[in-house]
Amino acid sequence: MELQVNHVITWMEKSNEKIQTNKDFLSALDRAIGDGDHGINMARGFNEVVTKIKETDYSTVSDVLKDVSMTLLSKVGGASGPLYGTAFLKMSTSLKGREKIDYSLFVNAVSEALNGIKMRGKASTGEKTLVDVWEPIVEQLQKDSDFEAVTIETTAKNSMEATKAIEAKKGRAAYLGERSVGHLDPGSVSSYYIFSALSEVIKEGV
Amino acid sequence: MELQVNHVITWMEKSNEKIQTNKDFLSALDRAIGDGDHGINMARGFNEVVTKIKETDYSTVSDVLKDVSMTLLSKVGGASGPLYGTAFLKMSTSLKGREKIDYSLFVNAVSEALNGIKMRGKASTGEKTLVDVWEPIVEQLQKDSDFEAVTIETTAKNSMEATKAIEAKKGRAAYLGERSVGHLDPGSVSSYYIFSALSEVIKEGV
Amino acid sequence: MKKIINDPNFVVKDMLEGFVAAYPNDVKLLPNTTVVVREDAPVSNKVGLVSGGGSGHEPAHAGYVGKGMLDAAVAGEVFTSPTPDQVLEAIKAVDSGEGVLLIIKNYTGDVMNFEMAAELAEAEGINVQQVVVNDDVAVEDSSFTTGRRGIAGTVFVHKIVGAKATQGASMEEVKAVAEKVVANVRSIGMALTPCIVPAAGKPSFELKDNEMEVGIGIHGEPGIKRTEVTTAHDIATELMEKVLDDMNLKSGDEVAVMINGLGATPEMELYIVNKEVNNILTEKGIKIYDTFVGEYMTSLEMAGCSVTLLKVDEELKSLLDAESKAPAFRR
Amino acid sequence: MKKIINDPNFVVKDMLEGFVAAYPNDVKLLPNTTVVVREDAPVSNKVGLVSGGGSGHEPAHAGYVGKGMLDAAVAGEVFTSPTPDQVLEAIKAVDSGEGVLLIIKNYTGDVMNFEMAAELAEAEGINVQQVVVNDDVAVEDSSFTTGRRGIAGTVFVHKIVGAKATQGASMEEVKAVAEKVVANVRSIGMALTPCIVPAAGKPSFELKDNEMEVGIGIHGEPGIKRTEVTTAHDIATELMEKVLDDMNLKSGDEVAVMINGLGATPEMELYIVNKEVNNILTEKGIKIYDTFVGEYMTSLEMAGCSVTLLKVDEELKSLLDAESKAPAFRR
Ligand SMILES: Nc1ncnc2c1ncn2[C@@H]1O[C@H](COP(=O)(O)OP(=O)(O)O)[C@@H](O)[C@H]1O
Ligand SMILES: Nc1ncnc2c1ncn2[C@@H]1O[C@H](COP(=O)(O)OP(=O)(O)O)[C@@H](O)[C@H]1O
Ligand SMILES: [Mg+2]
Ligand SMILES: [Mg+2]
Ligand SMILES: [Mg+2]
Ligand SMILES: [Mg+2]
Repeated sequence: MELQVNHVITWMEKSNEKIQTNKDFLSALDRAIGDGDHGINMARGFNEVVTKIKETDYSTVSDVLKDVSMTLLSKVGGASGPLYGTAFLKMSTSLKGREKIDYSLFVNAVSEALNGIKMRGKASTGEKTLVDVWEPIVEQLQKDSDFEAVTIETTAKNSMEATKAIEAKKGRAAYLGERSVGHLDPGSVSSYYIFSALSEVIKEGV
Repeated sequence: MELQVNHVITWMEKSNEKIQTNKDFLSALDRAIGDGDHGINMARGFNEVVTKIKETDYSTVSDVLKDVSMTLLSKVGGASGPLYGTAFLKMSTSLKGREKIDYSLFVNAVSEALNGIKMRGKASTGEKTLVDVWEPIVEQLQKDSDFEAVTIETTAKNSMEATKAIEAKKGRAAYLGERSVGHLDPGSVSSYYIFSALSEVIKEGV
Repeated sequence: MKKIINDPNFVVKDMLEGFVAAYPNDVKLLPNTTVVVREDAPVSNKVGLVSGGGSGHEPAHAGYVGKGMLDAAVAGEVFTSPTPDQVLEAIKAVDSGEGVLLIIKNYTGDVMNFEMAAELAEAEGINVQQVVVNDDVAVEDSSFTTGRRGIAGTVFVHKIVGAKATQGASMEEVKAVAEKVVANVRSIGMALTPCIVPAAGKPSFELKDNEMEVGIGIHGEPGIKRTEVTTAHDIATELMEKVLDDMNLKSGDEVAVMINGLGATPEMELYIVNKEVNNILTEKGIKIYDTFVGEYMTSLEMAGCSVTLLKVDEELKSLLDAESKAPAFRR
Repeated sequence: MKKIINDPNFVVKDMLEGFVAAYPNDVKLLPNTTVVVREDAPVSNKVGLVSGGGSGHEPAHAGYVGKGMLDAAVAGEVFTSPTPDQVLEAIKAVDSGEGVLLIIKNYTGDVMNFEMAAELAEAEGINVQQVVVNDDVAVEDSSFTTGRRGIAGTVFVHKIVGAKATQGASMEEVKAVAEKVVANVRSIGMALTPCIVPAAGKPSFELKDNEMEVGIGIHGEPGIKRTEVTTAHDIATELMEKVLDDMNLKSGDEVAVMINGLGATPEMELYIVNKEVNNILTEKGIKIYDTFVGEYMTSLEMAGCSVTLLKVDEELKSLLDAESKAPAFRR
């Protein structure tokens, strides 16, 4: 099994669909403990991503991911823009020049993405940020030995739900302190959609 | 029958009571075709009038009326302040130095007040202003030969009610043009209270 | 009613105290009055300028007191014209012997109260002249009725007349330029939501969730019509049509533009309106000499805006550009 | 949602076009960006100053671009920090070779986006430094979390740092004075009503008819507590207590005061708050060097205000007094 250009494009399209569908939900989550724009930001960014990668011809996976990164960086803004932008940039860099991605390259790329997020956001696990989805995903990917639709979906979903119990220490929700407990982290929910989309791509056959 | 200092004081007290009771009603009328402050303005002014004349000793009716005038002028503001202020000032002037006022002096004083209102407001009958109460009152007073509680009350009431049908040509309601038709003129209603109070004073025995 | 106030009956007093506390070197409150005057009043060899009106239009009028603009502003109760005794105090405080010009917005109450004050001042030997501003094209201009209201265009009168007086012009010259501004300034407003007079405690009118009032007065007086809220483009087009219809401007003429917020409208929206107004004028070949966007003549927390055009010639341009130290109009 | 806008997705573009249309001789919009720069940028022999952030805080930040203040302001979407590519354009447009200082409000998004832009600019050989403003005492000051937000106090940073840079100071000196202002400025806000992000179409939070939120953020982030609306006196007392608790001022110290409206609050109410603040400071023997009352850092049409104190010394006083030609802060 290998990830190719068309898979990555489908991954982004599916991510976009989920984000557009749940735009208001993401904003509502952000209204509760942030500033209410996460759905708007992500929907604007991923809409541009899909437009961009559909109108471009790619020969390498890394080029697709580079455009995803640049588009998110320049269209999302807020906290999530640089974080997702950095994540996809790190993936692109670690896969530089590759047309097809085997599992170990893929795990390495996602792990680099996580490092990028943590570096950029100066956040670590347990601070109610999207790190709380990306870190468990990397750990799970490292345990598995090939693309597994189910474990990706389950891990992303569980860790996203687990953010509810966490007290925010980073990002806008941190201003709320204890009052952030009991609310899902919006960025973790959008990250869940992205991994859920990946899981579907895998299920459809990588 | 003669009007004396204590009668004028009671007249102002009764006027004030009616105005305070109907403060919100007057403002509501003014909200419909003006700026909604007529009740507030009149209530502020007459409250001060009563305070002022109660704490002062008077030997002449003209001095009471002078204080009424000055208080209204400096406390009411808006359109009604200078108009009522001028009305009472003209009465005071025409009764200068008098301790007791017989009917003909009284009619003359109210007629002077009307002239003052018309001069100050550059308004004439039928323009939906307080002239539309004061002018019929003066005409009625000139017809009667002594203080008549009933004709004063009836005339003031009828002419106040008749302002409903008039299209405003002066004051803030004039901006509305035809749309002012169907609404009572707030200033005519407050004038009605003042003449209704006068009627009660007469009834109680001048 | 949600307001950051103390006793609703003392908002004017509290506000004026807070106002002079903010600019103690520039303005002062005459003791026991609602009159704000320049610290250095009366200014010798200068015609004194007094304006004022009901409160609730902040920064009008006290915000326009200062070097280059007014010498005094008289504050009435909220939306209620000030009384003659207060106006008289202002006149006396700013007369340097050159006389005092009253700048009055055309409302029956304002006109009568200022006129009575003028009569009293004249009785004390002061030369008092007056100019009445009536820039609101939402109202039919008729000499048989009250005529047009004075709204945001009044601020241009303050600015330009202030500059003229500062140059040491005579009463005659100052009054002439005031009348010139009045003749060349036109405005119209619109509202999305009403405002609440503190002492009344309830909105002065009501608008449905999808309604706006075109031609609103700055005290919430009803306008020309009530329609569905449209886009900034359509709103600007409608307001400008009314103003331009009344002005007889030709391609090549120059105007100063004021986009005035009525109180609750975000500045973002005022700039969007300015974009549209700018486009309309540019298309017609009318040159924009200068633009003023912000809150100049408000109606408490009303949401909405007004658009003002002032046709300018060389004289008005140089007076508009002149220095002003008034807190709400620094140049 | 009642707003005077066109397409909710283009409010920022429309606003910026309307903004530069108002001040064509002073500022320009870099083509195809959301960056407003001084007409004469880059100014030679001057450290460039760039600030910015989400839109919806007008007149921040474009209103502070001009001689004596910022060289460029970068506008993000409403309440969303601008992106690195836009900030980079601003940096490149204002760098005269003396380097560029970024003035960033302390929000994760702003910090990250500006930092990425700085990295990109450094890669192009530009000396980029940054200062992060965190004046909001409503948030606990902890190095383990995001820390305090930057709110209205940022405007004092723009003013004072702008004056310093205008004097031709080096990057080191400019940055030092920026840090001095940050160290000496504290603010806190409160809201009576929420605001509505145009693209969202619904209020960012809800308050009951008798409720206010103390310590509100300028994007509607929840504050410290929600209580019944009290008087201006009690509100000012509570806000000042929080600010003073954090400042360690002694009798005889001097401060600059800013009473900032959040968008829908009538200026009348801001002056009433100023009266109360003035009384509190005077009672404590703290001298008020200067006072600024108005809308400086808003939250769309939120009703409410913030109070900012800046402790000033001789250097800060003279820089605060220096000339500014920025449209929203004329001195
Ligand atoms: N320092 C950080 N590290 C990692 N993720 C963060 C950090 N700060 C915020 N986030 C994520 O960003 C999300 C908010 O994104 P968004 O609402 O788009 O930006 P903003 O907070 O600027 O409005 C949060 O839910 C959180 O998951
Ligand atoms: N020119 C005028 N002549 C006579 N009465 C007038 C004139 N203009 C207004 N009025 C009266 O004043 C009343 C309004 O008073 P008020 O609401 O206190 O003042 P304002 O209109 O300044 O708010 C009107 O109802 C009308 O009766
Ligand atoms: Mg957000
Ligand atoms: Mg009225
Ligand atoms: Mg009134
Ligand atoms: Mg945001």
